Amino acid sequence: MNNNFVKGSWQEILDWAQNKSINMLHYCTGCGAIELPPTMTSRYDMSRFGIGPAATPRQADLLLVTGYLSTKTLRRLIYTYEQMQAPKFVVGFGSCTINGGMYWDSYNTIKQLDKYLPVEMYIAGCMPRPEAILDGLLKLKKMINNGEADGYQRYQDNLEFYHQNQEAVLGEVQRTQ
Amino acid sequence: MLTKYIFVPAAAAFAAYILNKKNKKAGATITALVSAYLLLSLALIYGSWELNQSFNLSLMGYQLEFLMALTPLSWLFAVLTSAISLLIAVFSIDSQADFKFSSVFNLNFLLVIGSIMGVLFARDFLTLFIFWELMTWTSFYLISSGKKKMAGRAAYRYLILSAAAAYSFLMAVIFIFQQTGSFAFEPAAEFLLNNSAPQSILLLLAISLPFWVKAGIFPLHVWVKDAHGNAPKEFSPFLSGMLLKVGFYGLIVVFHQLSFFKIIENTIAYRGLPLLSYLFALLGAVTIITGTILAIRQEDMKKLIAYSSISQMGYIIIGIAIATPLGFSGSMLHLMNHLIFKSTIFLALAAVIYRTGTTKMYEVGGLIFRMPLTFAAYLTAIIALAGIPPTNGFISKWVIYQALIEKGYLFLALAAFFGSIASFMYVFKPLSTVFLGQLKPQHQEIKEVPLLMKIPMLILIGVIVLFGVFPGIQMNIISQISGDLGIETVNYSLYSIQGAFGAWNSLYIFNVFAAGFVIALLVFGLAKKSKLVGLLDTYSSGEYVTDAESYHYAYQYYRPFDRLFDNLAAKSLTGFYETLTANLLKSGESFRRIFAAGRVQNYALYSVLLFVILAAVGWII
Amino acid sequence: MIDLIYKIGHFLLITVFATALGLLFMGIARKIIARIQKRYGPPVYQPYLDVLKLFGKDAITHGFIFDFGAVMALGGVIATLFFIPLGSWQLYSMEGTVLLVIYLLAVASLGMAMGTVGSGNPQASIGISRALTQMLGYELPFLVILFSLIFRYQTSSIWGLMQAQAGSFLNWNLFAYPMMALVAFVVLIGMMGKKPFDAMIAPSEIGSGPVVESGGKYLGMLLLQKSITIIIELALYVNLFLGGADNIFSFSFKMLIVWILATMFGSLFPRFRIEDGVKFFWKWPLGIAILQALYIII
Amino acid sequence: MRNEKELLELINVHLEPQAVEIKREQNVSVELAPKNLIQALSFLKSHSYQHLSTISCVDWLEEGAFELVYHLFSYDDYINISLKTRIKREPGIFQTAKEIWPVAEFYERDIHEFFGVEFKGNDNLEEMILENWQHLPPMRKDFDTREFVNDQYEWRDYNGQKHTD
Repeated sequence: MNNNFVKGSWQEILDWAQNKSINMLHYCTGCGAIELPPTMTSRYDMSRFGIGPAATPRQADLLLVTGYLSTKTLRRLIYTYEQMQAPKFVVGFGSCTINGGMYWDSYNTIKQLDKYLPVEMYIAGCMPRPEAILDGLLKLKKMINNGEADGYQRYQDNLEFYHQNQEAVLGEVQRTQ
Repeated sequence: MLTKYIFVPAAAAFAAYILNKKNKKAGATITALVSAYLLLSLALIYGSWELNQSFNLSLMGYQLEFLMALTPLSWLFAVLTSAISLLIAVFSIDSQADFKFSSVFNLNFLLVIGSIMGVLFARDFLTLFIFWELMTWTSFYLISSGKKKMAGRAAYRYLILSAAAAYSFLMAVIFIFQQTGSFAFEPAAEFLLNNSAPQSILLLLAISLPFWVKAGIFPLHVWVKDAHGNAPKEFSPFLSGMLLKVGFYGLIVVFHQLSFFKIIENTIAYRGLPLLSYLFALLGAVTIITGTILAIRQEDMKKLIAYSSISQMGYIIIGIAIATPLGFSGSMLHLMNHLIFKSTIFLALAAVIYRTGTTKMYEVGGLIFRMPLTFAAYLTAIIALAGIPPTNGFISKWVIYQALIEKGYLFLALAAFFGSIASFMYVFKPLSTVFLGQLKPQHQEIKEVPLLMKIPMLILIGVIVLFGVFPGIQMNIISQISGDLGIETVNYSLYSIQGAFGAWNSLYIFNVFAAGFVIALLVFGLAKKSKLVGLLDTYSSGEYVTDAESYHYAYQYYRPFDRLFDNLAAKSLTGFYETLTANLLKSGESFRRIFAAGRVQNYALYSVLLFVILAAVGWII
Repeated sequence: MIDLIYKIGHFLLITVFATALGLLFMGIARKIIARIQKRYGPPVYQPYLDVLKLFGKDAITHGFIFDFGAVMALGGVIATLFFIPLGSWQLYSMEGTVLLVIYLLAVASLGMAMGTVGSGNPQASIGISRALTQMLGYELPFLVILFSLIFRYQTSSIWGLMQAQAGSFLNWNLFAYPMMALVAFVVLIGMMGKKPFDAMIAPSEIGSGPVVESGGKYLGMLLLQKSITIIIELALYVNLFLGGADNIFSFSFKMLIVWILATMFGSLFPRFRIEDGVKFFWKWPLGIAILQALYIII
Repeated sequence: MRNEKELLELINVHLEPQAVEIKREQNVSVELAPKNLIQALSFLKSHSYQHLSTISCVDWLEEGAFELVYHLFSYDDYINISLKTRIKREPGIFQTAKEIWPVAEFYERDIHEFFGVEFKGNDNLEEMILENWQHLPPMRKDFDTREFVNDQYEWRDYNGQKHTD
């Protein structure tokens, strides 16, 4: 029996289970959080895709960053991300996380989330409507199923890069022990 | 020779006092050796129930006879006393290194052991009274030699209760002596049986008062909490484990050997139980409930366990009062088991106090990673206390439940259920706040206790599990006691007990437990290995926590529950009891003038009356 | 030897069956709640996927007590399971007295409480303090009910209580003592931590309470523990009030009915504050239970 | 219960104002010299203006001054007063109002953080909202936000086309 084959197929099964069951931690930083209740409740009902809310980072697979991030919030976001357990995914929400959005010239709002955390995908819009959110999350499911959502591995591999960027805007960063 | 059980500790007491002045460890070592000797020689006389001894003394024309004898009941209590004092003495060899009064402690401790032996072997009232008073006073000195000063009011309360009870005892005994010309138990029992029932009942109630006080039954439990809160940490296990139980010894003697139950047999009954017995059982039920509610409120670990002792005493008195074979066996089992697990708890807490120097639960936390064995001892003991199988605590509670359901005593059962479920709450509080949670920065360097303090805890853990699997060992001596007292015995084997509705079989339980845990372990072991992180790396809504002190949930752990009983607790804390006692004492002078010319039996009556009044106003503290 | 292998096989079979059934029930409950809220809801097999995913994830531990707590929680419920008659399936259920089962369930609760508080997260402690308080609320009426049942049928074994209701369905305690069955139903909802009585796991106040620090396999094990606990509690109810069953299929069906009713009942209510929940239990269920018990013993 | 006119009379008599103005109903603006301000605050507090809503700050870069505005309110008169005073931009030091209203400590801390004004007597002027801020206080007019942002953050690269302004 080929050991790698077994490992590979087992990983595929886990990926499949992961794509069918995603618990998201919505980090409600900006206005985007208000788009989530309709997405979760009866109008759009994201639970039919196996996506549901999680109460704490320990139980979550998906970190939704729902809006602009001030540097102060970014520090907490990084801490929260590090408390999550692999496999874990980050999705940026709205134009603020992509390029700063309407806060493009604010002195304390970061402009590109993917420089600080390994973002799997962005959902564009200001704010994205529930349809867009669902569309984005379905794409994320596909990515997970195909094993393409490997943000947590990228984070491990490029730890230096991410830490450098984080420390450039935050100074000293407290990390999990 | 039964006198040696009294005089060896007494003689050793003074030796310990003198030697301990030279070497701090000598006193406890002597206590340990004496207890070991007592334990060994008691083991040797097991079964020789015909042993007895008597002295004659001529005093002022009266021929006084001091009688001593060995019964299964007194043998059991003597063994328990010497065993627990052995463990405590071994524990305190190390733990008393910095204790200022260790000489006095060992002197008094050995005297207490000796006087308890005297109480247990006494077969006449005079001997009983002498040793009882000796025990009360020496234990009082022991309690007040704690590091904290015993509050004036608490001491006052204890003395009032003990002295009043002792007087009532003495009056009743002298009355009986006038009638029979003897202090011995048998003639007294015969006299009481043939006397008019109300008078006999009154006399026996007067005689039993000191035992009620010692057992800490509601409403006479007011001294227990303060005594525990102030006693030296090494004495608390003995106080709660043994000293309270001596009260039950006295009660059993009064109920069975002085034929109290025979006298009230034909009075008005409720569901086949004489009303007076039912009243006693109800007192036990109230004791359970008040002790439990107040235990949940405590912030001081010793006081919490003290209140828990009060509530567990309720179970024992219920079992003794309903006096069915199951009830009696259950309460004797519970008496033994309570001694075992409560001593374990107190020893574990004593170890914590030894290392941290505080009894407040919110001042410590997270000690499990520093004192794992102490934690294991505490955990095993609380599993037993909460009555969770497969430990000894469950068996005794199970037997008591069976006894209560068998007769359909709904309200007694309700109190028993309440105490049992609520005991989860109060035993979990120290577990969670002292041993689990965040470790305080000032306790980072704490180490596990020394070997000599570990050994007693280890032995007790073993005993809890042993009796949990083989209750037959305990049932063996209990059935002899029941036989001796004329109660039917319960069917049992080494690992099973026959209840009223089905049997308890600890072997099956143990097997099944093993199977369940193996499956769970397999699930755990086959899954991915987990990564160890620190206690401060917890979900804190994204904020980085550095201050362990404020990140520990300990103070007012059950606030929502306490809110339900705030009114009740506030009422009890008003000092109502003290003011009324003081007023009674003031008017005592005028009382004396009016009633002093009365007959002896009137005195007994007054004592009882005083006690009824005290009981009525003695709303829980 | 054969006997031992047979026994071990039986142990494993019952465990796997109860776990699978419990997870299925959880999936059904999610579907029902979704339909009540006019949602489509996750697929019925969603809990299986959740468990599979959780065991595939990484996990953190806060020390040996955290591990021990999870093992004790799962081991405790598995041990309890063997004492419950599941239809005709019974391993040690002859020995399983009701009181024993109630106290055995406490082993699991204690394990879970110990492990989660051992994580050092104060939110876990708050959740546990609430859970224990609520337990005092619902256990009291339940024990009074057991008192009356044992006194009425003069046996404390679950098997015996089940046999006592044999014959016509009119002998079921549900019809013989409907008030008692109603009280037990409310208690059942409290036991399972369903809606009016779920203050201890309040996700948005205290971060899901006891399980706040559990991720990965720890959460997976607690999910398994939860599923088996559901089966135990439902089986207890079916055995005590619906006359049990003589085969596992009709037994499962009866459990399903009770579960669906409890889920629907639970999805209608907001949440009790913790002391109000206790007050409620001591007022109505306990009061009715005491009246019923008095009726039976007199 | 005074009306606006009576209030201004009271202020004119007791407080040496540089300018007074009734902005609109229930809203009065008073300008004072810095040295009179603390005294004026305690005077108004003793005349029912017990509520300090907030302290705000305006940076007049060309005039080289910080304007501090103390917003007071009276629950008897139902009138808002804005007490304004201008202090020199360099070195930008003023007295604390902490003794009169303890809450002023927080407002002053905030102003210190965002404008760099020192308040003598207030010993709690640590960072409150920003974290690890090493540059000019960000609300000062001479703080060039655009330049800072260009410096601190990178613009996203859209297929080689940098985002420019």
